[in-house]
Amino acid sequence: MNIYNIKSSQLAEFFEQLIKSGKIVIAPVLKKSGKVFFEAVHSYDQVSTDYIQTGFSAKSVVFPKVEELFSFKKDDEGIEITNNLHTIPETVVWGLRPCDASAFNYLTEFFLKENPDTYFAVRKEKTTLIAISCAKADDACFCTSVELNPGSTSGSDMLLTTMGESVYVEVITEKGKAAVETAASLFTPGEEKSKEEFLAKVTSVFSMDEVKERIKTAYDSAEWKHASMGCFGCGACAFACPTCTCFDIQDEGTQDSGKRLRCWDACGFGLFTKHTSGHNPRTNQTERRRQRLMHKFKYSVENLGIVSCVGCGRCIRNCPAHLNIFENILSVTK
Amino acid sequence: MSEQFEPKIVAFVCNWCTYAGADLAGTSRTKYATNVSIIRFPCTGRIDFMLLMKAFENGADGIIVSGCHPNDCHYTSGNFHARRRWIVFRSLLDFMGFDTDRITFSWVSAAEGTKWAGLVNEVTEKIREKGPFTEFKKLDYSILEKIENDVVTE
Amino acid sequence: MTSLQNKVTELFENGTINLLIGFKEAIHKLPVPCFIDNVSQVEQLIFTPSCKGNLSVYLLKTEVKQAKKVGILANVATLRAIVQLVSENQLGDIEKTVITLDAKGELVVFATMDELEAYVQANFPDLSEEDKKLLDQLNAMSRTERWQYWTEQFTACVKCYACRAVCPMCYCSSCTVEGNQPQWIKVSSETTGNLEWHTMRAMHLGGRCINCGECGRICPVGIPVHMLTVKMNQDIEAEFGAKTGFSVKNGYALNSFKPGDKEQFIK
Amino acid sequence: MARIGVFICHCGENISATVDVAKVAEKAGKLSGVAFSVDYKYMCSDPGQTLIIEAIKEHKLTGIVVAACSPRMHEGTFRKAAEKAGINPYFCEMANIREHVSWVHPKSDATTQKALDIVRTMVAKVKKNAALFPIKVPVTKTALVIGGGIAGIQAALDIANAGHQVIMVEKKPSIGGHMSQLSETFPTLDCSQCILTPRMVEVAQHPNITLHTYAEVESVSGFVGNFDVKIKMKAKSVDYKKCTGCGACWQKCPSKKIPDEFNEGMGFRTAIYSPFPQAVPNKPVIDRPNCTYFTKGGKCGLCKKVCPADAINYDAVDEFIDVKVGAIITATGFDLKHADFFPEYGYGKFKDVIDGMQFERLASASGPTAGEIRRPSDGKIPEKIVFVACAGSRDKAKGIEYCSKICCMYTAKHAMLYKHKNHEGKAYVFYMDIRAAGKDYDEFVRRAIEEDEVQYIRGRVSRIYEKNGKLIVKGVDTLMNSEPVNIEADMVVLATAVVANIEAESLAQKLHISYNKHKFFAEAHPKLKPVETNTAGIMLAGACQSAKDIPESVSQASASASKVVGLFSSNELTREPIVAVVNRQAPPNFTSCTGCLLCQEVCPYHAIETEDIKDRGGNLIKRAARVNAGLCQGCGTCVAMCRNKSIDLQGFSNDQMLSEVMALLNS
Repeated sequence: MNIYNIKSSQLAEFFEQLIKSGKIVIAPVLKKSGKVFFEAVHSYDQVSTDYIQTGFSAKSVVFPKVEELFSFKKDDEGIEITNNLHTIPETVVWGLRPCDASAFNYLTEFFLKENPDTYFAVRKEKTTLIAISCAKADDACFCTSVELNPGSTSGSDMLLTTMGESVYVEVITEKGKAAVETAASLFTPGEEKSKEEFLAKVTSVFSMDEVKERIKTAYDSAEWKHASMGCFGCGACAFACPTCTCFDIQDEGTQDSGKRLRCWDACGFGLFTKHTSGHNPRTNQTERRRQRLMHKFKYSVENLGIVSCVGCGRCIRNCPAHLNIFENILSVTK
Repeated sequence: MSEQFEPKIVAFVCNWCTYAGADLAGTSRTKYATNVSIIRFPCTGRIDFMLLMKAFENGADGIIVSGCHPNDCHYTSGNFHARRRWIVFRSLLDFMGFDTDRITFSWVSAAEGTKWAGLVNEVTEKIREKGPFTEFKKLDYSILEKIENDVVTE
Repeated sequence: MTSLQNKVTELFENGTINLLIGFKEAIHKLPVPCFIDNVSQVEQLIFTPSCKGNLSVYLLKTEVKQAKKVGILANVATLRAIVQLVSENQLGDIEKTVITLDAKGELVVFATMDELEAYVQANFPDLSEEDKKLLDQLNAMSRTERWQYWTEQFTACVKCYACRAVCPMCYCSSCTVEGNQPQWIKVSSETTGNLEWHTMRAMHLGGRCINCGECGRICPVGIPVHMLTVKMNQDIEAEFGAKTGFSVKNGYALNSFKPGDKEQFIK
Repeated sequence: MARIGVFICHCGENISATVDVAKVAEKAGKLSGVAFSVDYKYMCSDPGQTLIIEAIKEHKLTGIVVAACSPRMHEGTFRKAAEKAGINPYFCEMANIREHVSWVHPKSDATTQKALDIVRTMVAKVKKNAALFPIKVPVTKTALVIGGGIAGIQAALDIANAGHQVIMVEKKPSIGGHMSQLSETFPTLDCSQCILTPRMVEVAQHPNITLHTYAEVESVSGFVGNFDVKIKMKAKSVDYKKCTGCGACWQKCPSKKIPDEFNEGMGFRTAIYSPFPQAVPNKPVIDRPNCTYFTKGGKCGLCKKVCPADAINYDAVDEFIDVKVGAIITATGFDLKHADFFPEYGYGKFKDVIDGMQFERLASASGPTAGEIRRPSDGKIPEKIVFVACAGSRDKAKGIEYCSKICCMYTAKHAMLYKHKNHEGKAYVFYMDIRAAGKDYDEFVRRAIEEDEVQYIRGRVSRIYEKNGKLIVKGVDTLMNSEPVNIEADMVVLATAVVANIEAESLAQKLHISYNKHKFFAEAHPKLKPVETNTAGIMLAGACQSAKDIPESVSQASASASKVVGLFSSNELTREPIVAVVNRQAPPNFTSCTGCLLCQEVCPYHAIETEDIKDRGGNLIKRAARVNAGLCQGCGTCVAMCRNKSIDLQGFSNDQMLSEVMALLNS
């Protein structure tokens, strides 16, 4: 890891240099609705600096809500099949939180470990993650419970921590180095030091080790019902989640032309598990919500060795019923 | 001379009045524009507003919806129900900023072959003046363009 | 124990209810729906002005219907939803005990639907100031501005269907948006399909929506979807004189007609 | 995989003159799913049809599109051809490239392109077509006739004579209706009862007619061919099986001062009574609210004592019987506006201001005055009578803007009858217009004016008041510069408005038939279906539809009867399968229908019923809508308003319509 410092007042310039480098820069933007979302920007003026967490995660950079896998066209001469892989641009994600950045570790494992997904691979390869550590947190944040913290470097290419007039820059990867080089003159090498006093305080609500152990037997807990009766069955949590990876393959078009798409899906939807026969193995929201939570804390550990919840709190903030994932985890592992 | 824009117009009509009216225009050899093609329904009451949306999505520049005059419905009240539906649908579309001038509602009876021919010409002319309905079509740009235009990651 | 908790305890003890749908405080301090099936859990119950959710949605859940005798905490929007649901034959299979807080903060338990209806009619809510303001803004825009506004909104839509999920009137067991024979609306989330989805939802709710505004309030990307049905309801009331969630026998404006219905656009 | 055949017709040169049919056939042949495509001079000719049939067989076609004229012209022809070739006829669709293309557009590429667009559209549709089968509905060959007036009698006799069973329900103790009250009938002046009574007797004695008098229709369910009707048999208090109609009871009955309905209140009857001497059945009923036995708690009982047949049964109660019928004829007739409707004419205040029906009774040989026209107040023979036509009719202010139609004629008849009986008397008629458009009608009115010297005054009567024992009738004569006219009359006869039967609305609701704002029943089509209602299997006869005179009522009754006989001519009704259907799915959903039933209100035919879906234990799982294919006419209004597409219309399904739209626009 390399440490640098940059003046807070020069962040804007660094940002403009990133844009000038020809990459698509995606950063938090305050929308009319009062919520902050990642969006492609053209100038640092558009970037929001005052947000605890963006409404949705940055996963769509590597796993867009709709990914065109290929398109086809039939005419008198035959069928032509094309894809858009070559058009995927170099992208910088600016200002994602350490929790989001660490989610990329899980995404990478999920998409590339077995049967690597080309689309994800290309997008991931072309993406640089410049994270900003959290100076503020809210009641929904629980990164410390899932063994992360507001200053984790895991998953980021570069992590920025504002320390008064100066910004403490941790460069973790080669991509991070390349980012520094787009505006090398702004950075001065620095020494490794504690970020603690500049980070938000997030109290841990459970011990990950205990949860990992106890959730093994939680499948039949009666608490699932209480934890999930309020679930309306929408996809707000899954779509906002930085690690939810469920998708649905859809063909659109006519017999003469069309495209195959990979679209976000959510295990909370009743149709998610519905069979053609009409049979649905998960008949109610209790089973569906259990699946989602067990997946985060048990199945992904078994399959990929990673707890796939990063404690970003989006599912809590976005839930129409205000259901709370860590409250639910606590109750089913009691 | 630049080529004249030829709009694509779909007419959703009921079997008993307007379809028969269009048949009458044919039997009377009344000439009119080729831009309008008819889709036959048993009754205006059967016409789902979603079909209008799908027609625009698939490239229609204009739409005609036509059936029996009030009180003439073969099924007595299908057109009355349709009328209410169009009143609210049209207002909703307008509220969403949709160009409702691209939909023409009309009552054409089985005896009004001339009215039908006139309606087709009038609507064709109106839509021709308005030009292609790009407003709706351009929403459906390809994913490629989407990335370049506004890489929205929300 | 609060008066609410006492009342609910009484209802459990005298066998009026087997299940109560209410609110409790979640660990992060916000009100979260709770489902109480015995007296021991009554102490969690809260019912404050911050309890904005429309719990009537849960009355349609299979697990709730199985309880047969169901109590529910209801704000005025929830009461309207119950009236509308009864008029659409959706609550016939449960005995419901509806509890509300009146303007003075007093507990009201409705013994009959007639009582409930009368209460709703006497306390019929007006649009919120916020919604009125937004409606005025939208109405004041030019058509193209409105088009710009809504297409931007619908581009942001991710089709999480939270708007549908929280809607008490969206109770269809299968929704047309997910139908695939034929497929009316694309599964993928893109502007045209999203616009069609929201247009369709509005058309299906106009004249039935009870203006609770939940769909707009909870949209994770902040689309004020509820404005579509607010506008439609306004039109329908003006044109056809029908109010939603007002009376069980109110009727539905779009399955009825008057031969003299007025319009200016049919040639 | 669909194998569609496309057949392009030249229609001689009707199509081929402006459409490049060969090109359309060639391009159509390349459409996906099209296995065969050809153009031919006359598709509808025998060789043309043979070509289609052979092609279906040879190319194993699963569906065909015939691009020719309007489907309204030849759809049936080509569907039959398809059927002959062994495929379901509903796999045939027509592309209308004649009326909608070749005849209305000049020869051009655009015209050919439009023809191709339409062909492509219909190919897309036919690919989504499903095999449909005519709906067979069994027919119960029994008709219910509601109302035993002349219309009901005629309809019942016609149906019964055709060999079918008829059940007649009459709410009064006797059939006969208003016609039995009339004196003479226009324009022939033959005695009403003389021509009616034999028909009444025929009804009573007809082996195919079951007569229920003093009975009402309680409820009706079911549909054409299969109605279930509950009939309420009001307690007569007389056992008709025992009663011989001897009359001992009514002769001895002590309650003798009950105003007699049959004589329009101008005479009296007893509490146990048969309404008139020629009544059918000529057996009495007890009018319980007026009977001492019932009002005074068992005192009296005289009739029971005198009855030689022991037929009186005070303990009788209303009974209900259920019958199954295949068709229903409503012949419930009309009422006349009465009393308080005309305060300005003094009706109800002055005894000698009477209505037309009362005059009929005065003029009738069987009436209270034995046919002598004597005024009610003092029994004197009036010297001057004023007849007021349009009393209430054609009067917006009175809420009756329609013409009662029969008044012009009966007023002329009344004036004439009076003159024939009192040659010295003077008759005046105030009228608005004389509407005498029937056969021999105008001649009849002219006769009254010219031969019988009835004085016709065109104008309205503004007021009638009493002065020195005379009724002063104040009016104007609009043909004499609106000069005021004052007539000192001895009697005034008001031709009051014909209105719907007071119970018309509730009956219409039981039958699910429509009615207009005046509660007259609505015909299915004002010109082409004047005797049918919107509900298949229910017909109209007589004045329940609108004011009618006797010949019109009888004609309509016979017309209705012929419709019923037509319906009964086969054991099964065959209906086009273009009907709506509520989907059915595998458990646990059973159907996507949510049971909101908002569709019920939309259906003009009340064809949407509820179905309780139950588990094996009989527990209700779900209540959903179900379309009664017997009633559905296939308009599809329910389909468009069903939010989650649980109802679909066969032949015009969502899949078909959407495919058409997509295909039309995606060339």
